[in-house]
Amino acid sequence: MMESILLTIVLAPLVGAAIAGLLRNQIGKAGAHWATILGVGTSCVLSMYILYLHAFAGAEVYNQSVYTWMVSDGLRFEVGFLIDRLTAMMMAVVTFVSLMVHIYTIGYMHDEDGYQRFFSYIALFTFSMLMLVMSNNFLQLFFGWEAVGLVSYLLIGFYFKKDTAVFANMKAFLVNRVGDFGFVLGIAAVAMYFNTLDYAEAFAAAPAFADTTINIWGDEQWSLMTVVCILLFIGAMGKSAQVPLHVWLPDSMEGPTPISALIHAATMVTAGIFMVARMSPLYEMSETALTFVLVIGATTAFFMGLIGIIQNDIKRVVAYSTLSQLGYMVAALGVSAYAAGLFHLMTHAFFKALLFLAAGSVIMGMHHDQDIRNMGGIRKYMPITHWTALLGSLALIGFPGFSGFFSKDAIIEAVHYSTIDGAGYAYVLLVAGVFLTALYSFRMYFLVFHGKGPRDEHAKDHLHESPWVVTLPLILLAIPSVFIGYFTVGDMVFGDYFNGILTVAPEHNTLGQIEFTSAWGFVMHAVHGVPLYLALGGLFAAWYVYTRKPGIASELRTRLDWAHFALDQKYGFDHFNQAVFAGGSRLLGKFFWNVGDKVIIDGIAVNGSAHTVGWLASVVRFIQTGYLYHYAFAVILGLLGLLTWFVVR
Amino acid sequence: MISLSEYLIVSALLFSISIAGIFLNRKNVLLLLMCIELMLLAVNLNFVAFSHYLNDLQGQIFVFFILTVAAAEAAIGLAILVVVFRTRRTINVDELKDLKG
Amino acid sequence: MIDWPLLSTVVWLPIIGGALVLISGDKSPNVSRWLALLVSVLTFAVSIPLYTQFDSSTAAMQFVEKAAWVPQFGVNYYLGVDGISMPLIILTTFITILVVIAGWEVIQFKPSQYMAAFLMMEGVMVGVFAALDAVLFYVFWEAMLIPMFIVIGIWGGPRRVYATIKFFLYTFLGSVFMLIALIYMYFQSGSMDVLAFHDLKLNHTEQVLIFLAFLLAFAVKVPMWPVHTWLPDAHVEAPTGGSVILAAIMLKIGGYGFLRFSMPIAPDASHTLDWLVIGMSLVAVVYIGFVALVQSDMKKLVAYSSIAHMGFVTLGFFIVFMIMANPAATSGAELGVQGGMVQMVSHGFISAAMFLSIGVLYDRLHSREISSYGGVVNTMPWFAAFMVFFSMANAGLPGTSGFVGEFMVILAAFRADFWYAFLAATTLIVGAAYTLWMVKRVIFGEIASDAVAQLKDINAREAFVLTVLALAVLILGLWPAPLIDVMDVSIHNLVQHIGVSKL
Amino acid sequence: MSVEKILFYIFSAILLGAAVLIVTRKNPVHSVLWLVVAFFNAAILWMMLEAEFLSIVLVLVYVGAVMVLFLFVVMMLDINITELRAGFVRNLPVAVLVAAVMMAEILLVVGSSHFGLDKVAAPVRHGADYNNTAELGFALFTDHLYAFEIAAVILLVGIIAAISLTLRKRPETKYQDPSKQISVKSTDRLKMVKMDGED
Repeated sequence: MMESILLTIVLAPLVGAAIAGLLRNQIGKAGAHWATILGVGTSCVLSMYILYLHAFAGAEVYNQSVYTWMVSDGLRFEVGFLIDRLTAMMMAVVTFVSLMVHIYTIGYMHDEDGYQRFFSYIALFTFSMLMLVMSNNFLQLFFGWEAVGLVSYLLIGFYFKKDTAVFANMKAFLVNRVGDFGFVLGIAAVAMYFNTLDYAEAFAAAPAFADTTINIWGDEQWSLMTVVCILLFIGAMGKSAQVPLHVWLPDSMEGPTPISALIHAATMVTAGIFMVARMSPLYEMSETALTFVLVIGATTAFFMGLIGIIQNDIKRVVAYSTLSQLGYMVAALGVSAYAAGLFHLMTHAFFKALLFLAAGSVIMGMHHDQDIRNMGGIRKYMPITHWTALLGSLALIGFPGFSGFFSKDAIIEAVHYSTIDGAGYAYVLLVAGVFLTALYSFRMYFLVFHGKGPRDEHAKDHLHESPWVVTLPLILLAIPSVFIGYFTVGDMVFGDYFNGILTVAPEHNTLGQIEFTSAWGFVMHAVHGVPLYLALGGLFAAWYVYTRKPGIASELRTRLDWAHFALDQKYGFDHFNQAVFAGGSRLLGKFFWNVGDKVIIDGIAVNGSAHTVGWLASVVRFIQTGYLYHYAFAVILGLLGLLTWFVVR
Repeated sequence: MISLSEYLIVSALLFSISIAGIFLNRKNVLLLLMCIELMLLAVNLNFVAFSHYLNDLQGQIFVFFILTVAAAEAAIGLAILVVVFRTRRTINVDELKDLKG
Repeated sequence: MIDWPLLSTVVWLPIIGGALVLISGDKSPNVSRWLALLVSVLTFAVSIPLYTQFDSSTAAMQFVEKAAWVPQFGVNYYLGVDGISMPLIILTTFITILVVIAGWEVIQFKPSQYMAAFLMMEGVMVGVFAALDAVLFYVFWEAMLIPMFIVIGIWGGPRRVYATIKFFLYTFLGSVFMLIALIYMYFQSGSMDVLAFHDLKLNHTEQVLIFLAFLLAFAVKVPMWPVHTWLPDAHVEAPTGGSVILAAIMLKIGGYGFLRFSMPIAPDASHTLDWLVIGMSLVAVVYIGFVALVQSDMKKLVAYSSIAHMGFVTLGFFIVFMIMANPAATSGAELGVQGGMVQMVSHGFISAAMFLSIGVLYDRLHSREISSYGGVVNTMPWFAAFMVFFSMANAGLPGTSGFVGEFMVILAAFRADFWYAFLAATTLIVGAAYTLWMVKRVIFGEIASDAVAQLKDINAREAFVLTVLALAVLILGLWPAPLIDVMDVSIHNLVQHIGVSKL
Repeated sequence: MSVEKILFYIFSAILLGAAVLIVTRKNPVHSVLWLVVAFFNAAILWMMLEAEFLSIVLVLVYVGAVMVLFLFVVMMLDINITELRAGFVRNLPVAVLVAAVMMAEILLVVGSSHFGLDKVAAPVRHGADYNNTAELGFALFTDHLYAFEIAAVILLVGIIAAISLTLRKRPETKYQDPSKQISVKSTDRLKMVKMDGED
């Protein structure tokens, strides 16, 4: 029974995707969206049921394999499901956001070519993401991991005629591959030492290796757990876009907005956070790895937020905000506040999807003009979009009571209490990040929705609220964005929702040190803390600078030209990668090919030996004079030589 | 009594003379052919001498076959010579260098 | 039914069929085409029982046929298969059907001879895989070159003469040394039985020399760096069908040779020299990956990617010794060998598909230059879907067969040494880079030229071929267990065998 | 010194003298004639070695046939002798040197120290009833039959090759064709032509 429910959850979107993709000409546009929405809807409903079973009805953890992929040398490769509360939460979030995006897409992609293709892709994505989160082993995790990468690749390159889109999708795939490179090595390490790919078995085997060291370079001994965890985390860095593997995410905004919401904000990019949380029994055994995670996360959270301030593309602002928020989640993992990280993952999924979809709605209104400097005063024309966007922004900046507040505050508090190396650094950056978050969010909000009307007078004529298929998902997403934090923070972060799933070593238990009585109490407590005032300060600063005194912004830019340059160039990561990695690889390839293959192997070794034979022949040719007596002399001299040898010997 | 070595010395002298002949008459194919005949004669003499002194008929059999082949060789060689002369009006070896590589 | 000489049928049916096709002549090309298709399908059908009646619980040779051939020298007509050769035989018979279909209308010049060449090649290649007698093996091994030589030489591109001679001399150079090794072992063992060679006691020097002789033969065939340069030239000049067979089957014969000859006959030498082969494999993976990145010719690019992928095969095979020597690795020696085998089968499908895809484009535009294309997806959406799918498989995406072998080999390599796995895993990045960069430039973007704008999407015949291959790639990727099960016992036995020193 | 030995020295001297003359004569006709002399003397030496059959064969086949062939060819061809003699003197030192070295080395091997009478005793003379021809024939037709047949084939090939090489058709020569002559019919000879009468 359970197995068939789970299989239905996974396969329904796949069937939808297959129908929409393979029969696209037969079923038409409506057929495509009905097929996929039906598939994803089924998944969503069943996922909610699973969530209900686990969260409220106290269902047992389900951990069984569906079929054996293969068995090689005693190592079992299986495909199976592990359903516990963590999985149930992820399934619910994924299918819910996916469903919203499906509905939204009907409106957004209405006039576009490749309508069926788009639905096929996003349904396929839902399938892949479900495979990822429901997996009970590393193999299937990796399958899902790469499959979402594939769909992401296809969707970023959805507008395949645009060179930037095609470039961005390749970049995204390759940067993710760099992460997967580490991930696969991590899996290899797990397979080697634990001799299993199954989560439960691996976690059970892990403690025996707590003190194992391995030799990687020279005589330096590394803790096995540190190596495994860092390798796995490199995978997470790729997928969850952490510095320095973050470069693909801003470019991925070349894809249509609905997938930016679904893949590049709500679900796929959080796969890394999910994975690390899932692997908490391993991470708890290596403080070095946790420090690594924490520093990377905090760095991403602050420095990516900084770039968000100067972006003018509405989607890129949200994208950098996503990067920054992912940094928060990763930082939470670093201080062993897995629950807080996952909680932020969930709330972020709702409000960031909401923000993206709202941005998409604005973009539709602006006829695909994405520059926020051209916008303004849109609140009059698109009230529902405006209000939902405002709610989403408030949630994002952590305005007390909104869902983002609970999750972000919990993270900051946890970092505050943490004692591992790098916690101080991380705390400063994360707190400063709160100000940045408020600043860039409300800079965008004020520039888009307030102020004088759009720069282009002509735009006003066609600015109007989006159809209901667009606004309905906005409203449905706004509800959890506002309320879900308040209702679930107690159980998920401070309660026992994740008991038995997340492992936290006693000395790392930062969440346990936070005083928590009730959600309301948590809100009250925040009044005494710095972050709230920083958020409000950021909000106020944005209001003042972008609505009252627009001159300040340009003034600041000229004053801090060097800083603006650094931010505008995104700290030079792209240039560096392009020049060193892309250029370097091509250079290396050219070198290997022209020098190694063409000159040394083909030129010297292969054709060289042929030429040597030819040269020898041309030398020997001189001896072949064609004169009979020369040959006769040669014979006689040879005879003489032989005779001499015979006599002398 | 005549010793075996005396026959062999005669044969060696004959052989050396024909070699000198090849050097001396290197332009005349006809003479070259004759020198080869002379060399074969020297070799045959050796065979016959050994056959006699070792009391083994095999040597003479060998000579028999050498004579056969030498006769055939002389016939074909002369035939070729005639053809060459017919086409080139000369048997000067210096001008017969189509074998040059 | 048991006594029916199944293997002989699979070997000789296509050869005789090829002769019939040849006789049918070019007066009515359709007759020879249909006849060729019939023969290839029949051969495939005959080869199916090899799988269905295969007993995967034993490592012994099955479907054995033995008859005296040249009894004076102990040479027998001796055929048999185990779990290592059987999948490769079925791969051969399977791919040949697709090649026949793929060459249907494309080959207008002497179609009957073209089809006949491929059918005969099929029979001979099956013979290579099935032969258990060294002389028989060698005869098939060399005979295989002839049809390929003809195919490239007659239906090839402008530089075909250079390519064929290079191809022929390269392979010949290697196989001559193999012949010497075989003859040497004949004098040592008194028979030409390959299985007897396995148990032949040889001292270390003998083993090293024999190993090097085999290495030269098989490394050229695989091909391994640095004896790989014949492959890109041969691929570029070969017609599509030739490329497909070359990449899908012929390269596998080198890998098969390592498993059947080098490793079991000279285990100690293999152990001593495994660093050499592993080094060459890793160079192939990394170096060749970078070389593939800068190719401007699609076929050359895929050819280089073949070399890189075959590097995984040899890496998987020879990593075994390091794993057995590594005290930290408790098991997993078979993982590498099985990974190499899976990689061979999978590469058979994927490289065939890649070359067929390029063939589809080439048939339309008569150019293999990447720069001649761009925006193909606009005019050929179905083709683009296939191309992207196969490219992803080439880049080792999980769920496709390309992933299985690479994953297993990386897992195994990690057990030997972290850095082996590290270098091997770079293929995840480099492999994706060269494949996707090609896809980006060929498939995506605006329509690049008028010629591209005129392109017609794939017809039913091409769609059929590509669909069959796509299904094969998917099935193997989603459920490799059947393949692994078949070879499991044989490989287990092999690893046991090479683990025991012959000294 | 026995008579036998005296004869041996005489004939050997003539043989070698003839050989020297062969290679030094200006006129090839003379060379051939001296070659005949050399062969005759060699035949006598063979006779002394009790190889009577071969001795006769040498005279009959070589002197009788091959040398005559040489003579024919030499006389038939219109050879420019002076041109062919060019470089004779220049080559003389080299020729003598090579020949001398060769001779010295052979003599080292075949000298009396290795093949003297004390090493290889002279065999007993065969009696009057010994038939060299019969012995040779017996050996040829039993043990060496196969080689004998091959020799026959080689001779045949030699004949055919020599003929086919030298055979040529001269376009100006008129030939008869007997078969055509026989099969001719009267109608082929006579042709009736109808002509208009003159007015």
